[in-house]
Amino acid sequence: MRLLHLVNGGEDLGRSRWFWIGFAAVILALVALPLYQTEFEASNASYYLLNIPLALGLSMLWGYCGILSFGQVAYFGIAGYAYGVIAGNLTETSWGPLVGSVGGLLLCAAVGAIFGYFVFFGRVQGWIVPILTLVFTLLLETFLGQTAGYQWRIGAVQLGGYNGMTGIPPFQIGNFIFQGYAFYFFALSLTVAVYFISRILMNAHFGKIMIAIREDVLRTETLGYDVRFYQLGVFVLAAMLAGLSGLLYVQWGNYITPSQVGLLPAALPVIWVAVGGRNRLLAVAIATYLLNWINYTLSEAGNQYAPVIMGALLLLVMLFFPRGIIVAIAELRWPWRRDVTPVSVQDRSA
Amino acid sequence: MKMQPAISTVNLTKRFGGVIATDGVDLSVSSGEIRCIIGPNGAGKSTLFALLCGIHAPDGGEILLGGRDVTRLPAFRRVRLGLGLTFQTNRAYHNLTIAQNLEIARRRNSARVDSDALRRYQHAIGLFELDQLTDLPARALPHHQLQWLEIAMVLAGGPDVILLDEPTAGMSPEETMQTASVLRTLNGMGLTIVVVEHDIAFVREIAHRVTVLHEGRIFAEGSVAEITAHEDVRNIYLGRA
Amino acid sequence: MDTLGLLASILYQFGTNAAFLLLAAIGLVVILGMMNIINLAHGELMMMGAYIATIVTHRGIPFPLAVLLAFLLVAMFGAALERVIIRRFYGHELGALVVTWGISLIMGQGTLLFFGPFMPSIGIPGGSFSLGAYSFATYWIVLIGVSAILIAALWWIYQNTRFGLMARATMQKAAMAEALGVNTDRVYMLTFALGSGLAGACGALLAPTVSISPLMGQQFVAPAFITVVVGGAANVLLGAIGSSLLLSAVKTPVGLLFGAFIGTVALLLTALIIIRLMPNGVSFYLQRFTERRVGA
Amino acid sequence: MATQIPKELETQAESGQAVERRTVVQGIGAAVAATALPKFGVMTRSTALAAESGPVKIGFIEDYSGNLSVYGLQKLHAAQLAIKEINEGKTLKGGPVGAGGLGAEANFAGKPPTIGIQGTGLPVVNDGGPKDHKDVVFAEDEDVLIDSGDKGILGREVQLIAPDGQSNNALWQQLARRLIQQDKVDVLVAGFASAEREAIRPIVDRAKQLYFYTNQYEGGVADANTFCTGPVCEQQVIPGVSYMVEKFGPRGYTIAADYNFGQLTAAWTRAFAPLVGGEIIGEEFIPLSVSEFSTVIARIQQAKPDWVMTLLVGQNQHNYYPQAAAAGLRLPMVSTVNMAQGYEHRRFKPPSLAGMHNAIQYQMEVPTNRNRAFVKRWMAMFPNDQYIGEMAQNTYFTIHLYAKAVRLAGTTDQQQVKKALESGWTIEAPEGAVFLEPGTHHCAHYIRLAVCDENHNVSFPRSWPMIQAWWLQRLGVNLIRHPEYKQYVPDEDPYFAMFLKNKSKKT
Repeated sequence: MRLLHLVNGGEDLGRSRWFWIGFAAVILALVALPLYQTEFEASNASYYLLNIPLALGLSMLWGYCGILSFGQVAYFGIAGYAYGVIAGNLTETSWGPLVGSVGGLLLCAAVGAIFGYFVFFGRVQGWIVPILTLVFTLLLETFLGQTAGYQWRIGAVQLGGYNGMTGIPPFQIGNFIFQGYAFYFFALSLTVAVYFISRILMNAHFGKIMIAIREDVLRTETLGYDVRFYQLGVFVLAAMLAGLSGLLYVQWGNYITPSQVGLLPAALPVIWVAVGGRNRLLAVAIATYLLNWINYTLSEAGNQYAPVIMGALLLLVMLFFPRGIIVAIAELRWPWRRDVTPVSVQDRSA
Repeated sequence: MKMQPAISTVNLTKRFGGVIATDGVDLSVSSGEIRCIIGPNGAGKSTLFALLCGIHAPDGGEILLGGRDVTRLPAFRRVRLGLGLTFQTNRAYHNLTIAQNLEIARRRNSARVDSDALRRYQHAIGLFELDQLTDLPARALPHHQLQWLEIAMVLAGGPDVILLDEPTAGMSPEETMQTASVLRTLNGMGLTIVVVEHDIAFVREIAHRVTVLHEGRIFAEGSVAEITAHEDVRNIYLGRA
Repeated sequence: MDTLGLLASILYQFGTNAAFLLLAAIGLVVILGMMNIINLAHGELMMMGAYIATIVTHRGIPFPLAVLLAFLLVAMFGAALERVIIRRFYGHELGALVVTWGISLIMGQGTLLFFGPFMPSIGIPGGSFSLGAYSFATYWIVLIGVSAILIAALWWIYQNTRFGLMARATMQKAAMAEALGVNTDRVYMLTFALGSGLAGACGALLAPTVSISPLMGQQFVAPAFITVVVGGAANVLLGAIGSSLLLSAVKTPVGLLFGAFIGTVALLLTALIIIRLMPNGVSFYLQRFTERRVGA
Repeated sequence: MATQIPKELETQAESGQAVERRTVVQGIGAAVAATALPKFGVMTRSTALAAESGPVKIGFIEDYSGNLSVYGLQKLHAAQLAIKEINEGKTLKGGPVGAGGLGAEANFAGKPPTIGIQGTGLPVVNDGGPKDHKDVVFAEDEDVLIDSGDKGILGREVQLIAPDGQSNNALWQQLARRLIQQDKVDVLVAGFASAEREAIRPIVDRAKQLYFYTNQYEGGVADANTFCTGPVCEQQVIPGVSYMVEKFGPRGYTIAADYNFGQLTAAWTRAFAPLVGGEIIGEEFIPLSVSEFSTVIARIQQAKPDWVMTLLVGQNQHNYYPQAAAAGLRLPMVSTVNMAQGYEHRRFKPPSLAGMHNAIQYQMEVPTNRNRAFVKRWMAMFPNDQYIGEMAQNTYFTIHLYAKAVRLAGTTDQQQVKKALESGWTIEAPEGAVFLEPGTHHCAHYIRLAVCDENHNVSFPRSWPMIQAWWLQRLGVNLIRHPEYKQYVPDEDPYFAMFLKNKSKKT
């Protein structure tokens, strides 16, 4: 009961009955996707979905707690590579992928904790954090890029330099291998689960503290909160969610390269989150899915104008909906809507 | 009543570059006292306040809270030891509701709030007329009530000593008097209050004792009457102000 | 003789490394450092300057004039950009970030569509001279000087002109400056135009040394951001000088001894460590140091 | 109507003399052709029954935007040109010369030609040089584009499906899946960077998709579904280095992009320089993000080599050339990528590329009539194009080769086409004759040494009319007998391990 209350809290979009009916309809449509889409389209949909945990983590970190990170893809890469190394070495057993997944997540948590400890317990100023995380990412990319040689072999797995790590095994429990539709359902259920957990967390007291920290670090600290500890906490959480996306990515494509950790992929999650509306989880999730879909659709058409169209889209969205287009749509006064404007937490720190 | 001072400093010193902002300050506030710290602009009030909060670390000297050395402790630890703080500019969470503001303030320290503190808090909520407004976003409050909200938030943590930096800045005379009366009431319920203040009328209204800072040092200390009678204080502070 | 050559070579590399960082960063110093706009289109502004310089030089206009033209045209473009788009995002870094990203996508791919994937570059002006086994490009020595002159000029503008005074007032407290009769709107526009123009001019200056292509700007983005951030916000100009010298002082000997890969890693690591150890940036400490000297 | 053998094949089968029109390398006998052809006659008849209709779909992924678009656009135009010609009923000369070639019928491939010190003096005949029986014979055609007697392929129109990879590996995977699973393309031609190839190869292998990779690359891909039609290290490094040693002296210095291509090609250079009397005295790997080279230049000046091997990739690293030239570093250079791919000699002001040598298989300036005809056809279709690079030409002849193989197989069934391709083809590409070696799925190429002078004019002082991609053969790869799906790296060859050890001792 209390959990239900938290799910329906005010820190995310949608609390009305109609909202939940719509939400259920969308989930149902996603579950029924195999009925009207080919396996290939399902595989594409899995790709759009698997980016969502990363974006949700960034949303919590940035939208709710006010810490912008350009380095989420570093954890994406760390988890992907760790999974590749562990699962690739445990091909004899059927639980290799499971161990690899757990190992990847733990490594993300550990690296995130160490990096976060230095940043937050060193009280690095807020606006420096994005650049610091970006430099960390570039460092990781430079390192991974030169691992082409044979000496960069961990057990049976070659790191592979810029050509990337190939032959990463798909996810597997027992003898069941998650591929095609099965992987789609796996990604879908994980994404939905992550969304609900995030939503509950942000509606719970933890979320309130996140917002308090974003609104005013000093005030929060002088109410007795160890701000550094909470910042570190949400940073590690976001790192693990980015890691989860990384895991799903390598299980989806069986492949990862250092360019996944480069400057361009580093900026993308920030764009998804900003376009959706960074302090609304659902908006972020929807924007992530849609932007990935648009980008794919444009490139599929082989259209050279794709980046121009994408750029113009971002420009217009930001000009007319600076708080995020999904949030703006959600907060429109629909004619049929009873006028209960929920107290929305706006941003002043923007 | 020779008790342990509620909050005190020994030879507290802070430099910024070549400028000495606080120069060997020995301050001692007894339990149950309302102490006002005054001084002209640049006297070192803000620095002293920041040192007491834990925003800045001193270059020398000690800060004692209830007899315990807190000089090197970060702000949140001092708060957990019973210090409450408000700032010159209002720092309530403007975008959260009043209930959420108070909730955030209360949750962290709920374990250490004793019955006295709880009574003070509930009393303050009533006096500040905040009890009816819980679902309103804080930014909708008029200025003086925002200030009050912040004091209430501080009380929610159940402090023994509160440190207020110009709590009545921007209030009308009536609101100032109302604030003074609430603070006196709370003081009557056992709360030690230290106020850094500009407004002499307000100081007259509440202070048991007044400390005058000048050029980073304690220039004079005494009752309101003593201080207002003090010739040099008039010169440096009232005279020039 | 060869020790002399080696010494000169080390000094030369130190200078070119620092000048490269400074030239990459100088436009961003104004836009990020002073206006607090995270300008992801910085590289594309530099690209634009390089294209303008290359095109007009091919038409027979002398190179120094081409650089000036690049400065003016990109500054005008920057002013227009500020009027139409950027001005809506002051105090709203998030929006600025996404919008400038969008602009960079459009400019990059737009250039590709319009000019094709490559443009023949212009030759590096000036020859070379040698000392012992080492030889040096005259042009890079000129660039070292020019970057020093640019930063000095920027310094002079901000310290000694009316615009500089108004700009500093506006950047510190816009409301106050407005109350004092400064047209802050105009100051913002001019500052953004100045930053863009400088980026364009630096792009033009570097144009002979790089390949001219639509995405060429990307190579400058990471060094520029690192230089500005390591420099810190206390005094952006001082910071940019300090950080470019410092980073070059790390990269040059390490790169010379252990090669380019370790050199790059050392540069990134140094940036990471400096930002961590000096969260206020190099300029904060430089400024404190100079103040102390003045105070003493 | 039983079997419709395309006119082109008919004439060749009838005359049996098609061989004469082709470049012939002594040792690869024409006799095998005779044994091979009847086999395919059988295959053709049996499979033509399978009714196939609709257009033949060629899946084609390249980057038309993003970092690598400079190459992707060229390749797209090459594919469009080839498909236009196929649909107009044209084809390149050439045909199957036999599967026997280099031991495709044996359990393992035959040993490669060994190269020793004495091998460096191999006599080679230039275009106009004397021809005698000890030397390699080369004859030049006026043009190699002839009528195929088949509009489209097997009468079906050829369609190009060409999405944009945007230089983004994740997108590449999605697009490869789409082309394979959704569009069910008959053949996939894709990939510039090795990373892109590696990104899609697992998907290709899972679907057993017929796949052509048309780029010059570091070598070693042994994949039963993949055909690599570009040249590899052994075809370029050894001729290039041997020429440098002969002409300028033994001491070489390598600067290479710090990723797979650069590292592996540098390993080849290090390992084979001693065989031709050279020595690599220094080696430096440069991250792709580096764009300012003063330190690298100083290190080269310190080492004082006779020549420099430059394996620089990407627009950042191309900056090395103008910067080195401006700094007065005028050492002769040798490369396997520059000029032929990124046409740096056209983009940079002379003399940035002066003294650049590259043992190329194709670049636009190749001075033969058939190439001039090709360039003319290209420029008629794409008048605004700046250059035709090596990978564009590869894409062009690869698509023609595919069309020929389908005609031979009589079906677009991918397994049959693969078998047809494994019959040992020679195709007359603009570069010269190309032989697709069945066992390794790599091509033997006509290699020319391109040299760039002070004014950025290119000349070709030496040529090697047929160099095999022999390294996979040396490793015993035979994809017909033993399908595998991996990429070998030099470290797996004990010969290279020897040199890698030496390196680790030094540093």
